[in-house]
Amino acid sequence: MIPGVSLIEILTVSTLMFFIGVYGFLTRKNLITILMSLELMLNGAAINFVAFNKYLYPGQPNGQLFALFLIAVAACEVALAIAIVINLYRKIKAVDVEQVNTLKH
Amino acid sequence: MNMLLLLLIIPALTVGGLLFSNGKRLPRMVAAVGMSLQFAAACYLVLAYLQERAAGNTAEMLFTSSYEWFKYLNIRFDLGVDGVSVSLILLTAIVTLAGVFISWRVEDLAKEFFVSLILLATGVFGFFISIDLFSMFLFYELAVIPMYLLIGIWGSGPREYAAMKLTLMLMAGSAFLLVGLLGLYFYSANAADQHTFNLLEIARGGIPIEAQRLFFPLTFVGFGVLGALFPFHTWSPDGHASAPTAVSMLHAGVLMKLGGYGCFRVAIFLMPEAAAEMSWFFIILTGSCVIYAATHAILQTDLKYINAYSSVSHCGLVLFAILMLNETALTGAVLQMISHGLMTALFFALIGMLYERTHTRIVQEMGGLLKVLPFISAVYVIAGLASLGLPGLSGFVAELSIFVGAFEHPDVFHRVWTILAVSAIVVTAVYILRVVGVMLMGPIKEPAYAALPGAFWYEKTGALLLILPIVGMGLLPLWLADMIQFSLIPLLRALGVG
Amino acid sequence: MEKIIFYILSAVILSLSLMSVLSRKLLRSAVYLFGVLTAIAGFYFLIGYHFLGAVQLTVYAGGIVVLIIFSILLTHEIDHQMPTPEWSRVAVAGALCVAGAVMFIQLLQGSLFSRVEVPEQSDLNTLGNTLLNPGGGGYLLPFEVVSILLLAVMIGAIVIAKQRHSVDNSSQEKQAP
Amino acid sequence: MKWDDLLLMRHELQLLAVILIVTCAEIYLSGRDKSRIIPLSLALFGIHMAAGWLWPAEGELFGGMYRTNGLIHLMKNILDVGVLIVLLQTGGWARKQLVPENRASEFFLLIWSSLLGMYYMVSAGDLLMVFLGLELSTLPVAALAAYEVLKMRSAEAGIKFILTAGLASAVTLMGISLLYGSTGTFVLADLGKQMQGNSLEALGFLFFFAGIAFKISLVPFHFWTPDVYEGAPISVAAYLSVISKGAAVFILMILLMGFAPLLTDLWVNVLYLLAILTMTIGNLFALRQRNLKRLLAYSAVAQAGFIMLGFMSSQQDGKASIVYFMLVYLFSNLAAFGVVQTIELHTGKEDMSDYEGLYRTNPRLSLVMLLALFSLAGIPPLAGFFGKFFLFMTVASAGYYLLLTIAVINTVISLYYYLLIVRAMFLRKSDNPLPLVTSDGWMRAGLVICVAGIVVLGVASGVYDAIYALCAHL
Repeated sequence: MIPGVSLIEILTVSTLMFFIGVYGFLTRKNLITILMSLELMLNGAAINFVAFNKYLYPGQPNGQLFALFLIAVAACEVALAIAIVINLYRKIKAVDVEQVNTLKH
Repeated sequence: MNMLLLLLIIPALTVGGLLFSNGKRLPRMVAAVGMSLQFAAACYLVLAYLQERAAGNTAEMLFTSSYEWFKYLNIRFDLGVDGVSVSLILLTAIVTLAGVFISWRVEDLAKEFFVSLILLATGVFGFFISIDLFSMFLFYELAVIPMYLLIGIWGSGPREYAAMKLTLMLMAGSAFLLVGLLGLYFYSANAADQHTFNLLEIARGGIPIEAQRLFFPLTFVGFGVLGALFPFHTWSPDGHASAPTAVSMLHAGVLMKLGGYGCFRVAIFLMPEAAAEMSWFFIILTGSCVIYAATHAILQTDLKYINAYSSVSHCGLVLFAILMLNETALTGAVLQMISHGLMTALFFALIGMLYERTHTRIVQEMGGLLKVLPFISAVYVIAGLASLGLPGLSGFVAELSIFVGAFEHPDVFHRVWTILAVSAIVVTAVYILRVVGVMLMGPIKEPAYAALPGAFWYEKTGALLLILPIVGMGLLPLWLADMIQFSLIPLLRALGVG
Repeated sequence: MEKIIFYILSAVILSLSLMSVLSRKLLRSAVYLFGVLTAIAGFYFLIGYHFLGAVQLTVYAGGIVVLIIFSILLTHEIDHQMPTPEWSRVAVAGALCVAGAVMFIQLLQGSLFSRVEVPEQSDLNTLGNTLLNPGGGGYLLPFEVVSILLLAVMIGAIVIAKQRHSVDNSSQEKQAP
Repeated sequence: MKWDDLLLMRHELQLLAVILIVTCAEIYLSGRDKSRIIPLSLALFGIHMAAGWLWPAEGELFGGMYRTNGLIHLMKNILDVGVLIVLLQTGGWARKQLVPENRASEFFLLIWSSLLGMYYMVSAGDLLMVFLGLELSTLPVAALAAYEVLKMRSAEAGIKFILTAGLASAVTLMGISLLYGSTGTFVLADLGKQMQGNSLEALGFLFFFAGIAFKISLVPFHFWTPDVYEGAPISVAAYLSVISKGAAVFILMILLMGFAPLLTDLWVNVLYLLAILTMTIGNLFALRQRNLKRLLAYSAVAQAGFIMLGFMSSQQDGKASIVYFMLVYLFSNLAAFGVVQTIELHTGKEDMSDYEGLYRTNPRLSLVMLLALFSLAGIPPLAGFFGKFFLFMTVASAGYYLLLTIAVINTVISLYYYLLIVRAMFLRKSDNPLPLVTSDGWMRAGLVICVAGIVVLGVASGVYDAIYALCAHL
């Protein structure tokens, strides 16, 4: 517990961060920036786990461990996504959504 | 083993045999043999049925047996027949066999043609022998879907459009039907307090009236689409006009009867109260159908369209009669189904034969055919006379019973509609006689017609198969009517008029 | 004191994430993201989860962001300027996110959170024991699953990224498991 | 840990063994013998699949992290059958395309690790395991979608898939964090007990559900489906449309029907709406498609809507209808994908117009396709009819007759576009039809299994009855 800081304040920060990430995901065109927006969303969720763990259920380190696993999974995701992006770049020399939209709707 | 299963096994074996018969001639032989056997089985069934009744068996359904299928949902395969289904099975066997003979000359993908045709027939047989809603529905859909390929591959004219329209409309009908059937299932309860699909058990347990009000229209319209219920009949003229001959025969002659049969076996029998309440609305629909289709038939110049509209009109009459909810009219309805089945199949067969020779179906382009094609023309005249209800032929008995039955209702509403429907008969006479006059009488229009070949043996066989029962029914209607009337007793009891 | 640090961290987190999402320069965006992740690590330290904070710093800030910057450098010129997104898109996304955030926060404020009063267990010992305990409340199985996940992703990344032109060439480059 | 405990985790351990053996084989086989990887992998996986049906057991491991019972066993076996068919259908492509590039074994390894993730997911006793299983089942597939590295649109499919997957997992995590905040536990069994049904839990579950809905491709979370299906290698699209969707449906079923009864009122309404949206929108979009892969993608979306109908009742019949439909759908859809794949592999054609007159040159393939499409449309006596019928029965048993009506209308719409393909194959004649395509033995085996499934599964009622009995306890 951080003296003087209530749970709801932390949750507000994490929620705002999550939705900033959503905004980025929706408006960005560059694949790498979309990926970065995803990271913001994931971190928002991670803060939630930690805050709940610390403030409400300190008996077990559950939330903390979940955040740890989350970080590992996020690393996997980014690594794979970047491999694909670089492969894509080798094909078309661009990483923007528009240029990556040859599949017709 | 139940005798009725034979009616499914023979077509199944025939289809199996067809799959292994290649070439142009072998498939038709296999199909003919198979369907002859089926015809024999149907005749035997009629005899066995009559014997059983003569021996004093008064059960609602004879030859019943029940096979467990999905045990947890209490879905069973229940078989059984009464007089109505027996006569319709015989009709189906006759028309199918005639259809095989009429399609003797199909050479493009002959194997596939006969497979689809017999699959269709299998669906119809299965429908008539089942007495539970699940297998009825299953066979109903099984009968509809081969139509798509039959019309689409071997049809003529705008065949793709007609096939798609027909299939989708019939499937939409069956979709509504499905809702109705599931509703019946979940409001039913048998002796062991389970939900059931069995017709007799549902009838015994009864369906609450609120549920009836909801599901009667769904079920009636669902079956009615196949029975050319106005305004859902529009698939019929296009479909019949584009279909190959044998398919038109089977479809108009047999498949459309599924609609009428389903309406009274399921919709009316299981939900009599709602039927009595709502019949007025459907009487208006079917009555208008009779008149509308008959007047449309006059306007047509294409033989197939004339006959298709005439079919719609006659099938409308069947539904009209069923909705009268009394014994005479119902008997008439069943007689009309059989009579129309034979007659319309015969018509389509003859139209097919004429088309093969003259390469036209427009009435005005033909003329004087009686002189060059005596057999075909003579049969055409007989079919026409049966169609307009000449005494001594099948149509007369059927239509007379319907109108007498309909007139039994004392109120103005029923009587007005009956008179309107009777007037359609006059219209029928107009178009039939006009066609006969223009097409068969008079001078020969085209010199080329003089050299047309007469009917081949297989065509004669097909036509005779259909014409003999027409004459037979006209001369001896009583045993058939008796058989039907006796089977209507449970239904009438449910309606409270027996 | 902690309160002030928390507010500073929050301000840093929020402003940098916003800038990271809005910036038109790709590389700057990544640097802002780095700032956000570091600030979050700071927050973990503040709350007393030192191990998690360290992991956040090394894996996230040190690993992932480096990977991202690496890929940016590989695929873009340094001063690459991204076009601004269209108005309609910004408006719709903005409205959606603001509405979502407001609803979310209101819901959170309205919820009654009841604290379970038990002694806190967050030292490294408990953490390690829980992580590798095969019995009740232990996280051994997830640990194994994550290791499989890492392996699978590694295979995937290598297969996609490795160059191949002909058979002979690739059999020498072969390095998958 | 005792021997019996190992038996409980049999599926996972077997699959790990298969993975290890193939990895070793990959190391020891030299360049020229690499093509032997394919028969080896298929044989090993076949054995694994067959062994999976033996000794169903029930129990928990790792302090409740891992649980299994008869139904979960069955789910894994269904997934196994599907993967086996997918792999059989991949055989020819792998030999032709992957072996020369020396990437065949990795393809198998990735599919298997994804399958392993699904095993863990359906066996999960804890939200962490659900999440990890979800990720493990998704991420390798992203690599698979981008597998045809030389094709632009494959890379495109890969990136689209991994970005949507990332979004889905972020949303899922947010949901899980809220559930944790409200209940203080990740253990599924406790979760159900701790829930109070407040709005926070509802929101958390909604977010969590959204993450899974991505995988099932429910509208409005379906937008990635057609692009990824079109761009990815066909067998991967088939895998996505059947296996990955199936696993997600199973876990949703376990969570909703097994653990979270308090949420019932909420999720029934949500699923009601989503089912309608998914069926209708999937079908309407499918009507416009002329590329068969895209058409099948939208058809898969629509089918997902039908699956949702089974969730209308959490009684035994609802569960049984879902599991049964998944099994039936697996055979039907894989048959359709198999035919499309065969033709694409040999001729490179995948448009509906290319299929005109196919029956005249390729009668067998056309018949398989006909059966598959009719089964998807729900025409008796094929298995698809029974699958749909039982789903409809579930809806009717819960009394949702309006939903039922919408659903049956949707079957008619779907029939229309399936018939368009039939029209192209059977009704049309083409001046230059596709030449006779001879599929390889693997593909043929795969298609034969599919056809057998389509024809037999429905009429043979024992299958459904067995599933129904297993659904008694979740």
